Amino acid sequence: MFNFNIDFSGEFFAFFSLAICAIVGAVLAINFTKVVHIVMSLAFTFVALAGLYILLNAEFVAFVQVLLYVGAVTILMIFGIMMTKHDGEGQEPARPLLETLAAIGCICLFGILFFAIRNADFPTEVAPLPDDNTRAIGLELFSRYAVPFELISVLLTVAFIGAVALAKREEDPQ
Amino acid sequence: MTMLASYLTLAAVLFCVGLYGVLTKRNAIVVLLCIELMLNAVNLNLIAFSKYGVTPSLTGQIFSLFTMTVAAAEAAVGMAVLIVWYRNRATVNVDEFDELRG
Amino acid sequence: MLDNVPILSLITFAPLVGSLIVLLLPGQRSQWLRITAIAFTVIPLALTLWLFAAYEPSVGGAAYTEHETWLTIPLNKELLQGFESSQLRFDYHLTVDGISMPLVILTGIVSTMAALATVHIRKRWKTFYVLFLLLLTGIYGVFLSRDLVLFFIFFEVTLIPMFFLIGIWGYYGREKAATRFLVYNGLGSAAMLLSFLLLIATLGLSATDSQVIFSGNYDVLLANLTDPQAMANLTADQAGAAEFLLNDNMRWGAFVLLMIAFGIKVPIFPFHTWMLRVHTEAPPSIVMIHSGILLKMGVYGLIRFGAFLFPEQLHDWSTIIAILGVINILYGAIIACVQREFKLVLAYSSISHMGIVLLGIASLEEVGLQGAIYQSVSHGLISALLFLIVGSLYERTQTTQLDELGGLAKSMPFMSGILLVGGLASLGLPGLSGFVGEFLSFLGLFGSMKWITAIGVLGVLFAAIYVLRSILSITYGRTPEAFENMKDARFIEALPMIALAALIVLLGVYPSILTDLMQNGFNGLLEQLHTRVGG
Amino acid sequence: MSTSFAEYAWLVPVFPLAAFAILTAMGKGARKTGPWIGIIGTLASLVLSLCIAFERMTDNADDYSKSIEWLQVGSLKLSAGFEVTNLTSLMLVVVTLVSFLVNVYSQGYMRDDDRISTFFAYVALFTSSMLGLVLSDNLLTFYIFWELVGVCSFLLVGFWYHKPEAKAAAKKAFIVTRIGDLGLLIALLLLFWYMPDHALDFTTIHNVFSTPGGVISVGITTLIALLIFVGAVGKSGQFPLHTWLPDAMEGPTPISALIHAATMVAAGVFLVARTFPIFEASDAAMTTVAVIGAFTAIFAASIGLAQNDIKRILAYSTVSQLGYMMLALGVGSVSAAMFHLFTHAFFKALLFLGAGSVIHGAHTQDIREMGGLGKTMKITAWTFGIGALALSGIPPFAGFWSKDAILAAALDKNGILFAVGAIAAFFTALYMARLYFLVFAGKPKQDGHAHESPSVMTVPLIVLAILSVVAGFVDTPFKGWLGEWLTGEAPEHHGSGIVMVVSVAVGLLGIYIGWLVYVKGTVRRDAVSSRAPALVRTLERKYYIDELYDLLIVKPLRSFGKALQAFDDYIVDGVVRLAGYSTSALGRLNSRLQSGQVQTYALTALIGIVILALAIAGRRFW
Amino acid sequence: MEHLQTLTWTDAWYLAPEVTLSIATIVLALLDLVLPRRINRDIIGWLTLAGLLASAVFVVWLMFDFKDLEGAAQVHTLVGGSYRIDDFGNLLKLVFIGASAFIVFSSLGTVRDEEIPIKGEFYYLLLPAVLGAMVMSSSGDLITLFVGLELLSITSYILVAARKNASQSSEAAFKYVVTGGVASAFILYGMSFLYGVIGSTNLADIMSGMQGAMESSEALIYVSLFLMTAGFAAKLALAPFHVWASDVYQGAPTPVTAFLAVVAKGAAFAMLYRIFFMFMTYFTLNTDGVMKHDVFLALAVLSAAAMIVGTAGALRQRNVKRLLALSGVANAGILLIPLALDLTRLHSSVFSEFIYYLIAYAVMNIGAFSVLTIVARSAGNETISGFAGLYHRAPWTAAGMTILLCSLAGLPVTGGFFGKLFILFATVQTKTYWLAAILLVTTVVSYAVYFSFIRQMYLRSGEVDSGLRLSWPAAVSIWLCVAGTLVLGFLPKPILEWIDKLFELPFDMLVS
Repeated sequence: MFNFNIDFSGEFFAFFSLAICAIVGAVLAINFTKVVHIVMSLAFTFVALAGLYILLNAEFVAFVQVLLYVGAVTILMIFGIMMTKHDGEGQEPARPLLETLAAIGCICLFGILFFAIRNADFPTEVAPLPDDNTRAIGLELFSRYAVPFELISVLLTVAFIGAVALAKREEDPQ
Repeated sequence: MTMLASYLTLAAVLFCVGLYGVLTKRNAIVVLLCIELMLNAVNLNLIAFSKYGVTPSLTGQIFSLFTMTVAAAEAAVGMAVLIVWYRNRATVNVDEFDELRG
Repeated sequence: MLDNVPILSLITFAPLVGSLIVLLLPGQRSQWLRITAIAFTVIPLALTLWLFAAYEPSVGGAAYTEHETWLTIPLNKELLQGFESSQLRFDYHLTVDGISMPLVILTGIVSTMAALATVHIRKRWKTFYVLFLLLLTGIYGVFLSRDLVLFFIFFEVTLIPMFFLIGIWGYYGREKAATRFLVYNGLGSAAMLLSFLLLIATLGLSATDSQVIFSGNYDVLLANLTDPQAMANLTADQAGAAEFLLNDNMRWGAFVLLMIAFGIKVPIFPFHTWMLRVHTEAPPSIVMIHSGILLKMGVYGLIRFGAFLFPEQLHDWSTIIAILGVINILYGAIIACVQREFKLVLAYSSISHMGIVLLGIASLEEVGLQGAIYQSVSHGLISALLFLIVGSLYERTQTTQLDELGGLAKSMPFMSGILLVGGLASLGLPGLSGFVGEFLSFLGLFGSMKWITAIGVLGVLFAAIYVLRSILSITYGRTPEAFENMKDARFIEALPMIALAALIVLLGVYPSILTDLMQNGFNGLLEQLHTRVGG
Repeated sequence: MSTSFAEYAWLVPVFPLAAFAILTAMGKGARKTGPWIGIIGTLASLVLSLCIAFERMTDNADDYSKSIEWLQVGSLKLSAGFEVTNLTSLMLVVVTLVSFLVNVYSQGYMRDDDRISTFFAYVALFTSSMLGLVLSDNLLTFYIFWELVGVCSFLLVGFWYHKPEAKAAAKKAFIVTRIGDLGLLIALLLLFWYMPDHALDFTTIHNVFSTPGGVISVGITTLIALLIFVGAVGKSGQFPLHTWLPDAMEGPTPISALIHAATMVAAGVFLVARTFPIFEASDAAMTTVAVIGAFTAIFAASIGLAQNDIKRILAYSTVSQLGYMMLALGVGSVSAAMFHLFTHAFFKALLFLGAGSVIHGAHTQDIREMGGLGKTMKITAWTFGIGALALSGIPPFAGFWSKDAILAAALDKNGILFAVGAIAAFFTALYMARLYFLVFAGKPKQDGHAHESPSVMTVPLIVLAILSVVAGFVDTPFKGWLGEWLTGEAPEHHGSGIVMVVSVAVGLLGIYIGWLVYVKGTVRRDAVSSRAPALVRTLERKYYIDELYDLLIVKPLRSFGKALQAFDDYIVDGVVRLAGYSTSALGRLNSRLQSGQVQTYALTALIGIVILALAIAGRRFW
Repeated sequence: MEHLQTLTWTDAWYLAPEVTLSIATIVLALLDLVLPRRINRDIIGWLTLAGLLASAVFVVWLMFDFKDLEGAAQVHTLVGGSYRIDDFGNLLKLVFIGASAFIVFSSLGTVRDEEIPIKGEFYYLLLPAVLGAMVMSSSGDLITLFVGLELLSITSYILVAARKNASQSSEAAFKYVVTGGVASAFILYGMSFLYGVIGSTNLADIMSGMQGAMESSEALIYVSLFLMTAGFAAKLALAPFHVWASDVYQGAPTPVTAFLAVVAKGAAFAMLYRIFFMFMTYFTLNTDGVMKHDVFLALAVLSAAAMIVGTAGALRQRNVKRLLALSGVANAGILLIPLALDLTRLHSSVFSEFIYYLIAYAVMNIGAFSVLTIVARSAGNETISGFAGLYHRAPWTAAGMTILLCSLAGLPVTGGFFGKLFILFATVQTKTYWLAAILLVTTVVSYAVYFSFIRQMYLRSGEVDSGLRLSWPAAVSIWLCVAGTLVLGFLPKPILEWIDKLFELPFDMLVS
């Protein structure tokens, strides 16, 4: 079943290098112990993913990815790190049972996924996507996906209000 | 192996790595980040399908945009919660979240 | 005379009304509460006796039926083929016939006596009487209702008041006993419900042109059972008709579930341990109800649903049931012989006596079945009487340990005498009611299973042993000093004792008073059995 | 005669029942009037019984029976009724007469007892039940009264409830006889299902079993007969169920006379006589009855030799005499059995009442503590002597004739049975002589407290003594009519001279030896006990039967009960508890899982879904 | 671009309930900012209630509006099916709004400033949460469903953390964030595969494209279903995905716990039914293959596990909120049963079984939580012993609680009883006897759980002797819940007939 019938095209080469980056970033993140390192390596993965999106003709999404993840989420996390103390850093207590079981679970899950992916029978020809990626997305968003779009605005508002409400310090009642 | 399968496999790898991170990392912030990684894997899936799927469409990309937004909101709220907790307990280690148990 | 009076509903719900009235009375006036409660146990008793007087066995229960549609619940309409919709129908259906009649009367009598015996209750009268009356509604409902779901609901209704009555007014281990009671009986009810629903979904089927109706009405079930062809015709032209029908496996499943459900209530070995605790922990007046009536709900269920709905299965299993009966008899009796606590003696003796009932049921002969009912009624009266006395004794002596008691005949000759009467009735002395039930049950089974019956008869010997051993060690022997100056029964205590003892004698001397009631009760069953099993 | 007394026979048990009802209703208030109510009740019965009996003797009337439907179940009918035959009318007279005399006697004997009215109530109830038993026309009714007399016996044995011995004896009496009752009950069930039309009345039983090659197979017949006999064994104190009867002497002495000598214990004999056709239809059953009867006769008599309690000696004598009756039945002579029953009722009642009088006077029951009472208690001594002679079978007293009839019947059947009977007769004479000489002869051993009983007690003694003398003449080998009257067959008296000679000889020999030992002192009293102490001890301890039963039956049963109790507690209930515990263990496991570690939670979930997917989907792909 | 449908003003009418809630959220947020601190934030609570009721009025109005139209036009779909106004959604919306309204109402007057410093937010943030729940019950598109789910989830995270000064609250919230996030990721991952093999996120398209997808990549559909199952199981707290629930329920403020137990769970069910019922119907109508049975079986196993674990866990639990969480686990298992059963000719009343029990569950749970709030306050802790002697202190409240507990235990004659009865009847009709047996046995074991309260209330005497202070809204809502429970028990007929009349399986549930 492991018949990797790989067509070494240019796209594949690009994919392969970006994929390596993404995986390396992710795996490093898992192995690092210092939080900042972890954040940075994950940011690296996010960027690699943005590259993959471009490969997949999703330029707008790639742009948003960089903006949102590298720009917003990572920064948010770094703020978080700065606001909290990390005394115990670098000395993760060994939880061998948890880690072993987690590894087994994840590997099994991956096995199942991989098996299903290998078994799937995908069409080979690829229909072209609209050229003007951004515009097409915009049109769809405001027509067919208008309801979720509106909802997501509510969601963001709520998240914003909520985050503020939670994070702000209450003044002393007196 | 088609390109699609490669993308999907990559996404699966990232998803599982993210999951492993969620399960094992001690620092709460890292746990939140690993969730983001899982969501990113999903996004990769969606975008790959959007190009190579049965009926290629922009839907996948749009879906991933929603996902990202949601993920960001979730990260923000998660962070806020974490900060509140940190104020009370002065730690961000997940294994010290054990006041509620039994 | 009774044609236009919904007498069955009156009987069933009079206690409920009483319960509500008690709820509205001021809680400090214990006397008012007691009188009201007793009044509302007497009302159904009076109605029952009226019913008894007007009952004609030849008509069966047909004269006293109340039947209304209670609930119709729309089920499916989309995927049915050939019908537009289906619905689930539960009826409000009360009927009394020769089989339930004796038990209804028993309920009336024992509940009244138990209400009189509540003088021992020393706290929270109001709650007590509210629950007590609620319990009675459940019991009457069980014996009268002829819709499976209605029956189940009444059956469950008895559980909750019992939980409280044991749990609040019981002795030391009351909470555990109450919970054990609830869960154990709950499991029985669960098995019953599953079986009932299985029956409703298959046997309860009837149809109009456009609608399939799943009914819980006992009559519908019985009709479908006796005439399976009609049901087959009903579903013959429908695709997947087999889905509707009750196949053999389902039949057995439903039957076994019913056996378990009612077996727990009866209780059949090895499902009996819960009732030991109830016997020892519950307050005496409640044990009177429990041992006197509630156990009989199991017997009633076994006959009404086990024997009448599944005569073939029961016939196939009759040897097993008979063996279980014998196990009950001997197991209960032998253990009763070595108990040191009087209430446990009585508890195990109940197990033993219920074994005799099983023998009667296993016979599938009219004699045996009537014997089973007779034995139920008789045991109801006897155990009510014995626990009544236990209550009065405990109130005075503060113990029911056989080793600590003794010589009470000296200070309490009356109660000792009545206790002896009850004990003798319990060991099956002719001339008292216990004998008739035992004899008829043995007689019924002996025709088909001689050896098993003969072994079962041994129980009579052990009964003599445990009854005499325990009663003599209470009443005979030297009187401990502490008991020398105790007062005999007060009038209020003596009244129910005398009444119960008199009834026990009456039933022992003149059994026709009950058997005539049951005369036509089993015709249908036996006919069915003979046509289907072939003899 | 348009109506006969027999039609009113049902009234015979009703009188005492009414007396019982009145006495119960009056409660403790009837100390004075109570005895009279009892006496009047039994007197009425006695009168009516006598009328019935005389009517039957003179008219030779047909049996009269009448029954009502007691209970109908479907097509099966159970009836209750009464039947007057010669046999029953004889029994009616015996029962009512003894009962009446005992009532009279008790008025004196029980005078000082607090619960005298209760006593009379019980006696009345007993009399009523016993009469009901006698009158029953079918086996079910018979069984009902059979049990009732058992209960009355139990009540009266345990009358002095505060005495632990009385309590134990009452319990034993009831339970041991119940073993027999079980046999009867099963026999009843068997009969019900095997008899044509489920008939249980004695007439039909008689007809069915008398028909040769009848409808019921020999095996079943034997089984039924033996089961009935088990009932009789229990009630009549035959070996091996005899142990209760001597213990039952804990009851008041009049009760011993009435129930445990004259009437109730004879019910077993009466039962066998009543259902005799069943036994006749089975040789095995007959042999069993004869053997058990003979064995009991000699066995009990031998025990009687070594007892010291006056009432116990009489009790063993009763057992022994009942054995004679059974022997008679077993060898096929109903008339002899009933004749002995008849005479025995009088002289044994006499002996017991006499013993009661002795106890009343001497305040002890141990014969070794008595002596010389003959001087102070003349009437008692004389009447007791008559009774003893009757029992010993000395002519012309009643016992001689009836015992003679039995021995003759036995010899006719089997020499061994006869020999056993004769030896038993010797033992009987010996222990009676011992008893009589120790109690009435010799020097007084007490400080002259003994005094004669009041006339209310002695009059019954005299009446009974007269009866003990004359009763035997109703059926002598020379001129007898009782046998024919009872059985309706011509008397076949095998009364050979040998039997008479032997029986008189052993009787006299016994008395003579007794005289030698206990009066003359020629033979030392410990002559036997010093040479064979084991034998004597065995006799004193009644062959260790009680101990044996305790060891073989009671103890194992108790241990078995305890074991079952443990089984119930730890296995049956244990499974229930285990179910409860395992459910809560699952709950605890869940609590352990909720460790507070969110990552463990997620891990649990992950493992859960992986397992679910592998398990369910895996079925398809692998 | 000819296919582009856009949102019109007419469509906005149909969105009136949702729009109302959105506007109310914004307005109240602004109001909360503007209002001076000294003004009691209860006013926000009342206004929240008003917003909810207004929304409910619109829902009802829409339902009746449809009734005027004949036949199939009962369903209105917006912009190509991404949003659907049908009776499935409407009925569930009513349940969600009603439940939330009860929760808000009963917490008015019992929520204290020192406990929840962000009281204003606490009230009005319930509105977007309900909005999310409504969206989940009412959309025909995976994206919309997902956004609704996240709207509900994220709002819930905030609400759980509302007791800012209590570390328990934020701990619970963090646990909820982590499990909720992972669950969302799983659901999303499953959705992505579904999208991939069919090419659309629209449920109707998915239904029609299933045939082809099944042929080409059955395994992926499998994986997708299992990933979604896992995600939903975690959201619903089905065993063994339930472990978070106890912690979160315990840490959250009690009204929020009630909200999570009822509305969040109900909404997750709504979404699960929306997606999975489609599969079920598809499998039933088009295949008789293994996959159908596998999916049914997986759900049935989850349901059984939930019932067993929930009940057994609750048996040992002394903390009432944790106990109710575990009871919620068991009840989630029960609510899943209708879906897990075969869809056969005899059994297609999946929805009425589900919603009837959901209503009963909502009513009894909210009632129980309301009582708990008061009792816990008076006792000072949330353990079961706080109920000790309640009968002596507040007999009526104890009586009400008893009825609620009977309903939870499934004893007649209560809503819980009939709810379980119908579900049980369905299991019997489809001959899934093992599941019926588990349902029954766990129900009986749960007697022990719920009667342990009753034991405390009636059989023990408590340490506190003073009466119970009951704010009138709490009292009213408790008694409304009790009344509701009894009405559901005594009059199931009109309710079920109404549901039956409204609900048409092909239109309201199957997306076409």
